[in-house]
Amino acid sequence: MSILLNKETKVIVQAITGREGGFHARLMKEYGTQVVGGVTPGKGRQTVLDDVPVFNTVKQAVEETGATASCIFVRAEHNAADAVMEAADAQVPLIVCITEGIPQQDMVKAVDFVKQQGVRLIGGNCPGLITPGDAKIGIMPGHIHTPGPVGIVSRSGTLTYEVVVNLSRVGIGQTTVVGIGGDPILGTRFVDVLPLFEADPETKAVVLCGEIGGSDEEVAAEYIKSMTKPVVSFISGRTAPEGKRMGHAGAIISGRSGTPQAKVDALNAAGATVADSLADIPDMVQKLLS
Amino acid sequence: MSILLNKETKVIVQAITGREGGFHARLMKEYGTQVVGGVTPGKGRQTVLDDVPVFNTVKQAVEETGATASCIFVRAEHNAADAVMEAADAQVPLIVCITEGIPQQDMVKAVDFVKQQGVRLIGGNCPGLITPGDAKIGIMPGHIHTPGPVGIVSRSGTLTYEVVVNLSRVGIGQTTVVGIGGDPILGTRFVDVLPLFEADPETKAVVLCGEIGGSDEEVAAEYIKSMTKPVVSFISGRTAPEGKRMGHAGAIISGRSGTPQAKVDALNAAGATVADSLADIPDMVQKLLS
Amino acid sequence: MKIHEYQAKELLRKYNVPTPRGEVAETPEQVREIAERFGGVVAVKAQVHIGGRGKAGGIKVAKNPEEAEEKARQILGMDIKGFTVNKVLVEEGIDIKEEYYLGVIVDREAGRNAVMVSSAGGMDIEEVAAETPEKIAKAWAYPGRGLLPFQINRLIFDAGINPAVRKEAAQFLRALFDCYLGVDATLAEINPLVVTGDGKVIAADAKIDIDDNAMFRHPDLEAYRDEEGAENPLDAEARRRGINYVHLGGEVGIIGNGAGLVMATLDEVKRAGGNAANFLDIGGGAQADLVANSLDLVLSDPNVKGVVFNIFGGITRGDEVAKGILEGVGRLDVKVPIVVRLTGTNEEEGRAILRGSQVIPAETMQEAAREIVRRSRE
Amino acid sequence: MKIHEYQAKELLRKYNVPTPRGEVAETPEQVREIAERFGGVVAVKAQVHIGGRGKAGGIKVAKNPEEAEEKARQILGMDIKGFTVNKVLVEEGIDIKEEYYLGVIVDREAGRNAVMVSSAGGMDIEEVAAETPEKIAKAWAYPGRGLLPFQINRLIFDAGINPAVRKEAAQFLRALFDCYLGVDATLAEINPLVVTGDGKVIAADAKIDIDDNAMFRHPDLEAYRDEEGAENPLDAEARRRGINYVHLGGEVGIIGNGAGLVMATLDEVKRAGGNAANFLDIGGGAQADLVANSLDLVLSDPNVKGVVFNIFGGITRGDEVAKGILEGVGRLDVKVPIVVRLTGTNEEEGRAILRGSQVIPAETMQEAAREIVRRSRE
Repeated sequence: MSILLNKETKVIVQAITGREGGFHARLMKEYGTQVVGGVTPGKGRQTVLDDVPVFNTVKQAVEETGATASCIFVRAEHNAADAVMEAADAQVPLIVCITEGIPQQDMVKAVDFVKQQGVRLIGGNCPGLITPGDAKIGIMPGHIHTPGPVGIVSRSGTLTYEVVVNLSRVGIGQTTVVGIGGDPILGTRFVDVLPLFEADPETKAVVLCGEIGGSDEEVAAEYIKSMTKPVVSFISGRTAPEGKRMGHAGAIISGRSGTPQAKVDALNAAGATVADSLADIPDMVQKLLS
Repeated sequence: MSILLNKETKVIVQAITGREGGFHARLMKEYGTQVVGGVTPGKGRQTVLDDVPVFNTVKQAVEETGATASCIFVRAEHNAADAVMEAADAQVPLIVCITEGIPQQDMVKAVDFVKQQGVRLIGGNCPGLITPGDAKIGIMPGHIHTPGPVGIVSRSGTLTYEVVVNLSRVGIGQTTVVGIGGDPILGTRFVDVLPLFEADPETKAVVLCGEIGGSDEEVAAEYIKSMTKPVVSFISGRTAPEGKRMGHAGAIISGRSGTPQAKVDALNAAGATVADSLADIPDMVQKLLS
Repeated sequence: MKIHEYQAKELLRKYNVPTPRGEVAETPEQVREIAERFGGVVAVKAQVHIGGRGKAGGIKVAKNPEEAEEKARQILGMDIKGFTVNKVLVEEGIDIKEEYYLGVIVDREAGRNAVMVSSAGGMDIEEVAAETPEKIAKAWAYPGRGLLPFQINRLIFDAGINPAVRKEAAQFLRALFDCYLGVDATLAEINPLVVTGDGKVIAADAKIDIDDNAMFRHPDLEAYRDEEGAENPLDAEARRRGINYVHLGGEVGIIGNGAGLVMATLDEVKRAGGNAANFLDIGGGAQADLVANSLDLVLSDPNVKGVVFNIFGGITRGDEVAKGILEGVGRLDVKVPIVVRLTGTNEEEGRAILRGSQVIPAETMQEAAREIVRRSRE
Repeated sequence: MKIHEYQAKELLRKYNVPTPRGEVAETPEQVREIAERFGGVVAVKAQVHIGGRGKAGGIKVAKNPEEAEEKARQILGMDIKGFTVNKVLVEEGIDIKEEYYLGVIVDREAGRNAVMVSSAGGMDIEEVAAETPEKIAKAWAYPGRGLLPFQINRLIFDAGINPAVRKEAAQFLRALFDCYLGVDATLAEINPLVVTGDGKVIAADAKIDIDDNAMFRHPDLEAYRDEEGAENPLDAEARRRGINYVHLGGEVGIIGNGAGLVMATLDEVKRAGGNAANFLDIGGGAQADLVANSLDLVLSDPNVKGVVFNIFGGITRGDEVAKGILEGVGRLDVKVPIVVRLTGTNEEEGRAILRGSQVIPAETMQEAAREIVRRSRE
């Protein structure tokens, strides 16, 4: 078992004929993901990556391939938010938006639209998700992951890879690793993913990687109180000075909420062990698993 | 029993300080309806009709009175659609919009909004609804109604009164009479009301009053096929020439759908007896009840 | 409110929807002058509030100004299905390469605005809808959000619009939809939507209906109202007086309150063997003055041999209606029978007012219908 | 992107949001000239990208042009929390009767735009939010539909805005929200929102942040970018070069890929006893050139005593980063230690490239942090 994604998931790639889209579609396919089609308006009827058909619209792609997920590489200036809404309108159950730099107001509209359509959006500006050994949707390096009992959910890309490598190195594998992205407006938040891990029988422990800015970690902590499974957490940017922008738009400390200490306190209070250093995570997880 | 409305329903009146709103709020109160408050922006803290408090906003009115329904008399030019959305935003479960002449594009937005908020809108441009002997929300003359076993749903106001009078005259009373209104864009359609009558144990038969234009009667006929309770129907405007506008914006015969014959055929095929004349309805209902 | 093609195109231009260069004219001489200025081929198009102009000979192409004047002479004053042609639109000839159909309407059932695009342009779209519905691409705009870019894209691909003009077609669709919402239209039809030889996407014809209920937001559009070409002068007169009247051409005048009730009265008159002269709804809460005015209007129809009132008092008060009837009867020298069926609020007071007058009372609407049909034949 | 008050007010005026008459000046003489033209009382306000100007003495009222010039002389060139005042806004005095707070922000948790209105205007709103939250009326705009009329109405009633100016306040709110959306703002704050003695509702102060990600839609707003007043010239330089850099002032330069990873590296450096000189994220898929450029930028900080690279190859390839490091090291005459931790995609190739150079390899980020802190102290 796993969450959200497995071998059966049929994935289409929006902007598959672009540089990024094509490159990662190939890597996904090589990892074992069922990449059943691509979408690029105006390039319908082409075939890429040997046998992957390209369609002009998501609707057509879904009708012809039975896709159950979409991975979006459409550039922000090319209206990535519209691409998200197109997938939602076509009732694609799982939409993963890799695109970074989407204007916040576009995301406000897209996230609301996705909710209305009753489908799930992960991202934007996220690395995607992977069920090690089964399939991946996104841009994470597949080879560092190992199948195993730990669910990981994270706001940061490379930071997650670091956690995964450290876990894999000591022989602790992952059920599913979900990168929710670091933007202020997101389709899926910690609190949306945690219940899935809680319900997944194969997941025995969860690692939550947060960072400064926003209050998603505090909201997650509320939910963690009710969880039966152990959670290890890490907050990145704890030494960053207030009010400094750190790349992720989310990483702004504004006012009273979002301070790293508030997050650490909330997580500790909820019983989620907080690691001071990334290096400590494997040991902490190992202890909780045994 | 009854549907939608009973003695417990707590009603606020939007635009209660207006001529129409005030007049009908009084009539509703006299009929026995719990009129618990009114809303007119800028006239908060006044009291009207002896003991009915006026509020500036629907939200405040709901918070202070526990209202479960709202009756809207706000004029179209004063943004009646916004008044509908205000009630929906305040989570009023039943919104009855009496206002006529609301622009269609305003209603497109308002009806969609109401659905998103998960509440019910009846109208616009409707007479409202009445549970005889219990309560009424709207502008129908209360005294012509009698409690009894027949549910009535209608697109037309005065036509409904005619049906009610004819039924009451021969001693056939009504559970609830719902005037859904005659506009093209409506909050509630025949097919939304019929299941309520079907589920109401006291309702033994249903009268459906349609008219030319649109295809709501055809859609209703589909549902009637599955109903266990007998339905008598009537279509007004059967002799009206094609393409003539008959006051109700809905009453335009356009293209293939909406012709009176199509409606009659669909209703007949669904087993809903179609009355040729309003005068025939009481006999037909009597037969079905016995 | 129906508006003319030339008016619709004026609106379209305001929203940057490409249209052919054109000017409106009321005389053949004006048409010649316009054609001279345009140079080359022009189309002369009758401006009437009815479909099927083309088949009726209301649209003609002219190769030069002389021919344009001649064609205008044929079209101006022409009768198209009861509508007199008072104006023509003179348009520059366009180089038609492809024709499409484009329509935006309020879809009652969906409660949304529907956009339809089809490669079967220039044809009768209802026939296409009935026989080859797969040839019509459809999208429903999301309320508040409008027509989203991906929907426009999909419409273009699904309708099989020439990929070479995809960008132009998308701009056209966006602009048209903006216009549709901007002017509170309930219908906007471009048939045909033309792709020209040089790759332009342009509205060759245009039909726009404006929502009467939204006219309070568009006082400027009041100037577009043109009752002159209407089927019957009584319709125009009713509009001026603010009365909800539809001319139907029979001999029994019908006045009532509530559209459904009036329509049912029409049906009863028909069942009794008569023909309705009109539909007239005095609405809710009518005052005596409106009632008198309505009677006045109905009686100004020379075909009318009798008038039936069917009033169910609710907000409308029976005594007010009765007063209005007497006022109307007093004002005019009424020679035809008037049957009144009055019930509901203040029915007693109303009947008392009418007692002793020339007005014939009836108990039910069926009785009223039979009575007026019988008496109007006498 | 932060913009100045005078720029924010320019945008507000475009959207018909009432603001006081004002002009920007860079010299005391210009201030005097503006004050002469305005006549009467003026306010001279420092234009810097930092809050708390008022308390710092950056806002002064002058009764006449001479006084205005004098005040300007005090303010121009002043240092406010590390920001130098290069410009002042000169504004006509306004007759303040009431003060309110008005703020629009992107609410991350709700995923919507939140509007806040409070009668506690002119005060520190965060204090109000913490101590008397009931004094702040809030509404969340519906995505796609915007701020609905009833929401504006409710905000006004709930915030207790003077009923006499309800209409003006509603217009203000609507216009401000339109501006907020129109310029792709992530924050718009009017504090105080002023009701004047003659019943006008006017933006006495204005703060607007523009979404950097949306700048491609607003090329005209690029002109508003003002790095001159920024805390550190390196931040401005980074912006010009398109590098995601934040100056932090310590002695250890930090370069990595991915914001979360770079922040974690900051934390590790701190844990090892060092202080970060900067945050620098080369992002995903960086080429050698960007890496060299980044190193160049970090080394141009005279405080930097050592640089640590923390690279986790994913899209970013280890060999590209290694090439970039060598290129940078080759271009400059690097005197400080450089520790590189390189893993992930093409890590072997990357390490091979660095072998034999002055660069010090590290296995883990913890090791890298310890190593650079130790070496930068030598």
